[in-house]
This record gives sequence, structure tokens and C-alpha cells, in this order.
Amino acid sequence: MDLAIANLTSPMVLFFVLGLVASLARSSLSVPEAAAKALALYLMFAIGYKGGVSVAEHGLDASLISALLAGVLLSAVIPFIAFGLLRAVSGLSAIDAAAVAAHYGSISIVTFVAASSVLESSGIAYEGYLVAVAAAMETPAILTALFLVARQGGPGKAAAGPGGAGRMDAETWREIFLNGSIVLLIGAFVIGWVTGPSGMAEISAFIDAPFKGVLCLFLLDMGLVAGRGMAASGRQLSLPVILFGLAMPLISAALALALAALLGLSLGGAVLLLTLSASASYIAVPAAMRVALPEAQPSIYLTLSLGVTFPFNLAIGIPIYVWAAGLIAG
Amino acid sequence: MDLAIANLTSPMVLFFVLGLVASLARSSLSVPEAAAKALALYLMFAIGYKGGVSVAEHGLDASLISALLAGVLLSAVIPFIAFGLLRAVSGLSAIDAAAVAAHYGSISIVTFVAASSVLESSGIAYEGYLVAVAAAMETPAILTALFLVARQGGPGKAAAGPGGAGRMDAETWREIFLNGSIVLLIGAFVIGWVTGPSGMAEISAFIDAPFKGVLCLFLLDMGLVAGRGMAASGRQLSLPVILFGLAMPLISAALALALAALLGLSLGGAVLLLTLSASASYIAVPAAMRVALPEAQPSIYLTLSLGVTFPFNLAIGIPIYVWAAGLIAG
Amino acid sequence: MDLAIANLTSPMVLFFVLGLVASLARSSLSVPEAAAKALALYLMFAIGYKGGVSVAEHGLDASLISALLAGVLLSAVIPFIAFGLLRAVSGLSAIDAAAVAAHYGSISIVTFVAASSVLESSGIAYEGYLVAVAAAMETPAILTALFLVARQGGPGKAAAGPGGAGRMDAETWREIFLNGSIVLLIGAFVIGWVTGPSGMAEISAFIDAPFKGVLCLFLLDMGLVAGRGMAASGRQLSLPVILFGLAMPLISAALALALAALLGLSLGGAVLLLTLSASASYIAVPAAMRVALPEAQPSIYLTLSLGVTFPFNLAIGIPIYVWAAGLIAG
Amino acid sequence: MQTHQALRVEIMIESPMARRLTDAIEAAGVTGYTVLPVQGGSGRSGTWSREGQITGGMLAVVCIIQPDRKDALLEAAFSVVERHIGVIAISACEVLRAERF
Amino acid sequence: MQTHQALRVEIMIESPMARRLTDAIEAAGVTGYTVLPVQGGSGRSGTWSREGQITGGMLAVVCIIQPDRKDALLEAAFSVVERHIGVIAISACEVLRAERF
Amino acid sequence: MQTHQALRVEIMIESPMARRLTDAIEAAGVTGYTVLPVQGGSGRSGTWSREGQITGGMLAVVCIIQPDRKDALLEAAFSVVERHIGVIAISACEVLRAERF
Ligand SMILES: Nc1ncnc2c1ncn2[C@@H]1O[C@H](COP(=O)(O)O)[C@@H](O)[C@H]1O
Ligand SMILES: Nc1ncnc2c1ncn2[C@@H]1O[C@H](COP(=O)(O)O)[C@@H](O)[C@H]1O
Ligand SMILES: Nc1ncnc2c1ncn2[C@@H]1O[C@H](COP(=O)(O)O)[C@@H](O)[C@H]1O
Ligand code: NA
Ligand code: NA
Ligand code: NA
Repeated sequence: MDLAIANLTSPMVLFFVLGLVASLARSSLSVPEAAAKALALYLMFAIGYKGGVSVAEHGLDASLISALLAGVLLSAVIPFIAFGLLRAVSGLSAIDAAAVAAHYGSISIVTFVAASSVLESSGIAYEGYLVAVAAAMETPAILTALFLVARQGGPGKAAAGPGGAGRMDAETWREIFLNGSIVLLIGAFVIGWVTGPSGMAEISAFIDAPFKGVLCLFLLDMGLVAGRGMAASGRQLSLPVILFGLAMPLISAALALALAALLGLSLGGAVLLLTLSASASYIAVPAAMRVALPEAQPSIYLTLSLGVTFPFNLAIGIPIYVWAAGLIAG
Repeated sequence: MDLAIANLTSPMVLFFVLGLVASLARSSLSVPEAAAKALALYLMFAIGYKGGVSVAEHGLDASLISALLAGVLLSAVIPFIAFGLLRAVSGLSAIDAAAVAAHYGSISIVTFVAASSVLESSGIAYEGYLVAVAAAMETPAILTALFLVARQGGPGKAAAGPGGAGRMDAETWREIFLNGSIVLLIGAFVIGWVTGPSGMAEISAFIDAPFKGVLCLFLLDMGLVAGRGMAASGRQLSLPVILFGLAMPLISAALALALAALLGLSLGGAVLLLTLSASASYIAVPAAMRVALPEAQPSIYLTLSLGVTFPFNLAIGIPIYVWAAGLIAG
Repeated sequence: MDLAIANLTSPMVLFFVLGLVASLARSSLSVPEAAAKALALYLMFAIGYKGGVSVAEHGLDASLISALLAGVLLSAVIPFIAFGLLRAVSGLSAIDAAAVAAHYGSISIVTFVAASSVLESSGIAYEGYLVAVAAAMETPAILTALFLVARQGGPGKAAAGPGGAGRMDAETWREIFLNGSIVLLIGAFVIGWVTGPSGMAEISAFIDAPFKGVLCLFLLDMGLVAGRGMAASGRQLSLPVILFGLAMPLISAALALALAALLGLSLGGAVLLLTLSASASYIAVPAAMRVALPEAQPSIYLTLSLGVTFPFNLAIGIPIYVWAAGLIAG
Repeated sequence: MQTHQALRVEIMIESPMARRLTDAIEAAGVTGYTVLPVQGGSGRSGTWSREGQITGGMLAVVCIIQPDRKDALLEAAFSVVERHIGVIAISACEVLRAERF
Repeated sequence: MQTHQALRVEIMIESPMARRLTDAIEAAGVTGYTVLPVQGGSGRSGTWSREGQITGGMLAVVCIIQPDRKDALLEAAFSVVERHIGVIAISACEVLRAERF
Repeated sequence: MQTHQALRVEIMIESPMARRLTDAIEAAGVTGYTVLPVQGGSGRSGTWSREGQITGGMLAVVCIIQPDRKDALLEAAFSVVERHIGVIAISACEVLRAERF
């Protein structure tokens, strides 16, 4: 409870709210695209590197492999639940439902970063290799979603046709598995691992000290973008769809809680696994959907992921996941 | 005197001069637009937040309201003086004179930041709420300028016509009051206030430590931009107009000095109020003028504000304001 | 040997490799152009300023002038050797050979920055004025290359023609001598010199602490760009040309070693003079070549400089230069 | 492939007016347009460059329209551009899916 | 100066598909094209702006081609754009060095 | 609305030459032009992309001119573009205020 209130009044959440309010009020405040991309690169660079250094320091817990498998499993399974739920309660078409489902199986790296920042503020340690788990969870959900669409037949026919044939070719797979955020996260993780604490000593003034401040500025921009999305396509989301965006993170977190208990993750590690599962992608998956499922409407999946689930996780979800993880760990 | 020399040889002023010289010599040195905007966002983010934290620390002096009122008054009144002076000594048309007047009533946030940085280097404290005063002073001057134009009749006719009717509509007012810099300054100020010293502890490595260095880099860019403006339209400024650009800051500062004495501001607070009054806008007001008074020539108001008054304040004005404020405070 | 291994596993080199691998695997990872330019500005701003402060601290060694002359000499002479070598062993046309030669006479400021960072990590001091030497070495090589082309006659004819006449006009010289990196390096150097340690105290949190981290991020981008170049035009480089790109740095470094011994540079200073000589330009010279020798193929000179010599120097060359400099200094 | 006659209208406008221009265009019933960034330019009011620019700069708005919308669009656009810095150019073009415009 | 008839084909396409478009264009034998950044736009799928945009946005691809390449290019481009967000416009133009296209 | 015949000249040029091109254009008496950033492209000298690009890249210069200025402009532009990487395309267009061009 205290944590929840502390979180709601943290600079991080407040700057997100500032961005949201500014764009809903149609202020001209905006962060240049190149600057926003640079901030995102910085955050992935720093979080990946820190994770690797932490593995170098604490040694590789035997559970890395099992944690990776658990992450892949969560990412692959969550879309089935999300798809079933959406088809049951919302009027979304199979294609739209599958596209949304892919987003909820995959992860939001900024939500992960925000949770790790909350952990650090509270002095809770976590397994450094969760950065690798985060990277591993980005793509399996996309496969599940495409499988769901193919099974539905309707769009599966198109997928077998000439236009469709081109859609999930080798090129597309390469794009999905080598997308920038996966490569940077894993790359920085490995470099952090190799260079260890001595490497960290050299660059910590860059990647550690200013980290939270950069995160605040980035969240300001996230708020601006989310607000613009809500203004432009908020009306397109029906109430059941919005409720889905609030309930689904909790369902995913519950699944992750069971696995975290099985894996015997530390308190911090469990919080991050819950957060990853509960978070919804808004970078890697949307790009993949535009290529693989162009008929799915971005105004639905993007607005839901960025305008509903992201703020929910940031403001309310993370404290819940800290509390829930406390039930099984620490 | 010492301060004046120290200021002239501070990295801040010297990097501005470097930019100025580089662009007058037509060097290819340039700061990408997105980077310059990002630096400006950083400075407003940091100065707003620091102001808020300082209010959280020192409590809200009873004088916040009176300082806000004083600021609004200065911003609204200065354009009358500026307009009268310009019409008397320069050959500028009423529209151009009014547009220039609006710039001098409003403020330059970078000049404010530079003054606060000088204060910090000299160990002089100031009331944190002056950030809010800065935001409040951005727009009243625009109103005065539009009133001056309407009163002159000539352009007032147009303003009443079909094209003119559209010019100062609700949309334009919204744009002016919710422009990015006002929203970010006030937003960061409020967040700093709410999160206080504990929030500051989390992000000070980002907003405090690198502040002066970022300011130097930003001033390098300001020098480049000012130099380009001087090269492109310097010839268009007549001598009386240039002299106006040097004298007006001193007149505004004198007015502000009287009000600062009345308000009983601290030494640092008085310096900043003088600086705000003496500074001329080159972001918010030019954009508003393009919409509301498109007939006014940007090559006049922008070059005067950025190429004459900004360097004057940075290099010579600020030490004068420190000296003058010492007469009534401290 | 230890240094060589330490260097190969430094975050700096590893992030470069990450970029290289990512772009060769055609990952979507990319640094926005504006951000990359901003990082480059930061590095030049910081290295120039630090050099100036170091001169302010240690006084100006009598050898500044002689070091400048040595630098100019190296930059002017190396292209003759490079040109002769290329004409002897590669099938490059005279124009292409001259263009490549210009790159090897000139310098790469990032290689210089990387070497200075290695020196700092190893606690080896160097003469601050080497920043000025770096700036002085940027352009003489261009003159030599143009002289070589003119002497060859073939393209000299064109150079005397109507199109050619326009190519090396005053405007072009101004562009070359006042290119952004020279102006920023020298400007920041002079400002560092004037403001000295007290100026440094004010902005060191910006230019010193995060320096290595920023360099890593920049090298990540360099790796991406180099990889893209290699993918796009790697096939165009014949084996002799590639071997030239590996051997030429060592030849240049040997020349520089003789001069460093003559000048009596410190160990660190000698390392940097060797590094400068061994490095090849990929910013200033390519731009000059596009204007002055448009017939020369960028896919040859850019790929060779950025894709062969830059990585060679970064990973292997710098440790060799440290070892070699140890033979004559320290 | 089967193509249809259409018009390509290109409007260069100072950025503070861009929103008003696209609003006017939409009000005139034209819902498709693309906004391109502009790096610099020159005109009666002098030369400018975006690099290091502190305020606005310009934007280019491209509209592909059916020929019968021409007058409505031009009137809407001109009412915004008229007193401001800007240029309008119209050229003939062909499009593939006429029903889209 | 002597000029030659050519066509200017302009394609607005969402960025995740841009690479596929240029690959298709090249496969159709067209090796010259220029890609321009797009700042925002509006169409049947709504209004969007690049500023603060997290994913993709759009790009404009301009190809100057010899008239006889028109069909090959349009077919290649349309096969990519068809199911995606995008617009194709063709206009007549003249070029100086016809052998280049 | 009343429109007038004009020409739209579009020149793609490598950035190190852009300043020389606009100087030549102005020397030829054409004072209006707009410079657009270019993100990437392909031509006889290969494919390139601006992202992560360290040197230059390209720019697109668009000039709307009165028809009788065509030859002067083309000669000026061609003298700069000739030996460099670049493309010139001219198309017919209409403008509103002919006196401006
Ligand atoms: N003839 C033209 N061709 C292309 N762009 C132009 C032309 N004239 C003006 N422009 C653009 O419109 C802006 C303002 O023009 P002006 O209103 O003439 O100052 C210039 O900065 C150019 O970007
Ligand atoms: N008529 C048009 N003229 C110019 N650009 C258009 C037009 N229609 C669509 N576009 C561009 O294509 C994008 C997608 O269009 P749509 O597929 O209609 O949503 C828009 O965001 C615009 O950038
Ligand atoms: N046919 C074309 N259509 C459009 N742009 C072209 C064309 N050919 C060349 N370009 C542009 O001009 C640049 C240089 O072309 P080139 O001189 O053929 O290498 C390319 O990178 C493209 O940006
Ligand atoms: Na998830
Ligand atoms: Na003022
Ligand atoms: Na060299």
C-alpha cells in the first residue's frame, strides 16, 4: 500500500502523467523522434549492460535456462488466453484479436525498466539474467498469434495466397528475431557479462547515475505518445476491450507467479517476471503485425497496449506485482 | 566588475561566442535540430524540477502570488514602453513595432537558466518559485501587442476581416497558453514540488550534475543560430533598432528592480526577476506572431531578440542585474 | 600483450563489434542520424575542452609548435607513400588512389578519442595540446592528394576545365579549413585553455564522467555504419586494397614514431601522435573528396577507411602503438 | 495497369500554420494528405535552413485528389496560405485506385 | 537543353514495408529511386504524426523511370502496397540524361 | 480559382554540393526553392541510407519556376550536377500567384 502510493507519486509516474495531460490538452510539447529513439537506445543499452555485469558478479545461477524456458512458455501461452478472452467478451474480429493477443504475450521493455527502477529504489536485488529472459519473451507470442490466425481459416486462406505467401517469409522471421531491441539487449548483456565490474566502473557514470532521470524524460515522451493515441483512436476502443487491457495483465501476472514459485526466483526476480508477463509490447510486435497481419487495425492494438495497459502497469500494476511476488518469495 | 569579467570568460559565454564566430565565418559546424530541441527540453525539465524541489524544501514564501502578479504586470506593461520607444526612434511600422514589443515583454528561458547558473556558481540562493513566474511571464506580452495593433486601426481592420477573424481564435489562444515550454516548466515545477528532495536524490545525477555542461553545448548552438540570423538579416536592422535592442533590457530591468524591492525578493530572486524582464523571447512569441501577425517581419524581431539582446544579456546584462539587485537586496 | 587482450575485451571495442555484427546480420538496430551527430559533437566538445584545460594546468610545453609542424608534415607526406603503394600493388586508378591517400594522411578523431581513453584507463598522461595537433592534421593531406592528381595530368586536365576550375575555389578551401570538427576541436581547446581547471570543475560532470559511456554508444553506431558499408561495398575492395588498409597504419605509425622520438614527446603523447598518423579520416576528407574529386569512388575510400582501418586501429593498432611508443618514451 | 486521372497538390507552408492548413483541407472534404519535412528554402522572405533553427521552419503538404475536388481544396488552402509564407503548386497525375481519393 | 520524356512515380508507404517495396522495385529492373522521410499524414486509416511516434510512420519513395518501365514498376509496387497502407501516384516529367534511367 | 502554367523542377543532389547548387540557382535568377531531406536511395552508384550515415547523404531541391526560366535554371543546375551524383526531373504544374515566381 505504501509502495503503491510511493509509486504513484514517483517522478517517473508523474512525468508520464504530465505527458499524458499535455497531449490530451493538445499542448505543443513534444520530444523529437530522434531524441526519443536515442533515449530508448540508452535505456536498453544500460539495462542490458547492468544485467550482464550482475551475472558476472553473482555467477550464473543454474536457473538461467529454466527461467528462459519459463519466459518463452509464458510468451507463447498468454496469447491463447488473451485471444480466447477477447473473442468471448469483445466484438473484435479474429485477426484483430490475434494481433492484440500477440502484444500481450510479448513484453514492454520500458515497463521492465520501470519495475527494475522501483526495485532499486526499494533496495530489492534481482537476477541479472532477467534481461535475457526479457529478450527471449519478445517473439514467441508472434508465432502463437500467427498460428491462431491460420487456424481460424478465414485469413489463413489469404496467408496461403500469393500475397500471403510473401508475408511470413524468411526475411520476416529474420526481422522479428533480429529486431533492434533484442540485439541491443542481448548484446549489451553479453558485453556486461564479459567486461564485468571493471567495465562497469569505467562507464557507470554514464549508464548508472543518470538512468532514472533519463527514464523520467522518456516516460514524459511515452505519456505524450500515449495521449496522442488516446485522443486519435480512444473512441475506437469498446468498453470490453478496455477492460481486457486492465484485466489481462493481472491474469498474465498470476500465471507468471506460479512459474516464479516453481523456479524459485528471488523476490526481485519474481517481480520482474510478473512485470514482463503483464506488460504488452508496443514496438516490436506492432512492426511485425504491420508486415504479417496488415489487416489488423493498429488503432486497436497500439492504443490498447500503450494507452491502457502501459499506464496501468506503470502506476498500479508494478506495486501489485511487488506485493504478489512477496507472497511466494523473499 | 569582477563578476563581469568572470562572466565574460565563463565557459557558457565563451561557447556562445564560439558558435557565433563559427557561423559568421560560415563554418559547417551545426547542431542537429533534434539534438538542439532535446537539449532545450532537458534545460526546461531540469530548471522546472529544481525550482519545484526548492519550493518543497523551503516552503512556499507568501510572496509567490505577489511575485506572479508582478511578473504578469511586467510582461503586460513592458510592450507599451517598447512600442512607444520603437515608434519614436525607429522607422518600424506599427505592426513590426508591436511584434518586437511582444518579444521584449515576454521572456527567454535560456537567459533565465544562464542567470540561475551564474547565481549557483556564485553561491547565491533564489526563490524556487521564480520558475513559475517565468512561465507566467511568457504570454501577457502577446496580448498587449495585439491590443496595440488593434488600436492602431490599420491592421485592426484586417484583424476584423475574414482572414483576421480567424487569427486570434480559441485555437490560437490554446496554442499560446499551452505551448510546450510553459507546460514543461510548470509541469516539472509541480512534480519537483510534489516529489521534493527525495525525488531530487533519485534524479539529481541527471538534472543537476551535467546541467552546466549541457547549457554550454546549448549555448554553442544558440551562437550558431544567432550568427546565422545576423549573417542573413543583420543588414535589415537599422542602427536605432539595434540600439533599442541594447537599451530596452536595461529599461525593463529598472522597472523590475522597483517591483523586486516592493516584493522584498532575495538577492538571487531579484536578479532573476530583472533577468526575466530584460530578456526577450525567441521561441514562444515568434511562433505566436507568425500566426497572429503574419505581416510582421521575422527577420526583424528574431534577429533583434536572438542576435542583439540575447548576447547582450548573456555577456553584459546578467552581471549588471546582479550588481543592481545588490543595491536593493541582500 | 596484456594490454592487447584488455583492449580487445574493453566495452569500447566490444560495442563496436556488436554494431558490426548487428548490421552484418541485417538487424534493424540503428542510431538516429541526429543522435549520432550529437554524440560526435559531444566527443569533440569534451576532448577539445579537456586538452585545453590540460594545457592550462601544465603550461604550454615549448614543443607545441614543433608538434604542430610534425603533425602537418606527417599529414602532408603520408599521402605520397600511400599513393605510391596503392599504385604499385592495387589496380586503383590514379584518382581513386589519390582520394584514398588523402584519407590516410588525414586523421580520425574517434580513433584519437579511443586511444586517449585507453591511455586514461592505463593512467598514462599525455600533452593536452595534441588535440590541436589533431585538428592541424585534418587538411594538409587533402592538398597533397590534389597535387598528386594534378601531376598525373589525366584528371588535371579536367581540373583545369570549366567544371574543374570551379572545384577548388576559395569556397572549397573555406569549407575544408572551417569544417565543423576543426572549429569545434580548436574552439573547445581554446575555451578549455582560457577557463582552465575552474571551468573544468563546473562542467566536468558533463564532459568527463560520462565520456567513456558515450564513446561506447558512439562506437556501437560506428560498428553499425561500418558493417553497412562492408555489406554494401565490401566486394568492391580487392585483396591488395584491403591489405593496404591494414599495412598503411603501421607504416604511418613508424614514421610518426621517428618524429615523436625527435620531439621528445611523453609516452602518452607519442601514442597519440602514432594513432593520429595511423588513423584514416571518414568525415572531413570524404566530404572534401565529393566536392573536389567527384570521380573518385566513395565506396572504395569510405569502406576502406571505416570498414578496414578503423576497426584495425581500434582493436589491434592502439595496443601496438602503446607498445611501440614505449620503446622511445617513458 | 488501369489508372485514373487525379491531381497532385503540393503546398509549402510555415510550420506554425500547418495544423490550420490540414484542418482547412479536411474541412474541404479532402481526407488524404502527406506531410513532408522541409530542410530549408528560399523565397521572397529570404533564405533559411532548418539546421539549428529554433523556431518552426516549413513543411510540405502533398494531397492527391480527384480532379473535381480541385477548387474546393485550392480555396481552402489559399484562405490559410494567403497572408502567410507559402507556395501552392498543382500537377496532373494518375492513380491506381480512384475510389480511395 | 535537350530533355526526354519520363515518368515520376511517387509511392507513400508505411515504413515496415519500405524495404520490401524497394526490393520489389529493384526486382522489376528499376535501380534508381529516392526515399524521403514523411512527417505525418492522414488517410482512410486516420491521422498520424511522426513526432513522438514510437513505431514506424511512413516514407515516400520517388522513382524516375523511362515510360516503358511503367507497367513493370506499377505491378511490382502494387503487389507490395496492395494490402498495406499506402498511395501510388504517377506523373509525366522530363529528364536530362535519358540513358541514366 | 485562376491558375497559371509553371514548371516544377526537382533535383536530387549529394549534400556536399547542395550549397553550390542553390548558389547556382540563385545566380540564374531563381530565388524560390525548397530543400527537402532525403532518407536514402539507390542509383548507379549503389544503395545508401541516411540512418547512421556519417557523411552527407542527399537532398532534394524543388523549384517552382515560370516556364521561360526553364533553360536558365537547367543550365545552372546541370553545370553543378553534371560530374556529381544526382538527378534532375521537370514536370508541368500550375500555380496560383504567377507574379511570385
Ligand atoms: N518558387 C519556389 N519554389 C519552391 N519553393 C518555394 C518557392 N518560393 C518559395 N518557396 C518556399 O516557400 C518559402 C517561403 O517563400 P516566400 O513566401 O516567397 O518567402 C521558401 O522558404 C521556400 O521554402
Ligand atoms: N490522397 C492522399 N494524398 C496524399 N497522401 C495520402 C493520401 N491518402 C493517403 N495518403 C498517405 O498515405 C497514408 C495512409 O493512407 P491510408 O491507407 O488511406 O490510411 C496517409 O497517412 C498519408 O500519409
Ligand atoms: N531514377 C531515379 N529516380 C529517383 N531517384 C534517383 C534515380 N536515380 C538516382 N536517384 C537518386 O540519386 C542518387 C544518386 O544516383 P546515382 O548518381 O545514379 O548513383 C540515388 O541515391 C538516388 O537518391
Ligand atoms: Na506480456
Ligand atoms: Na522580457
Ligand atoms: Na592518418
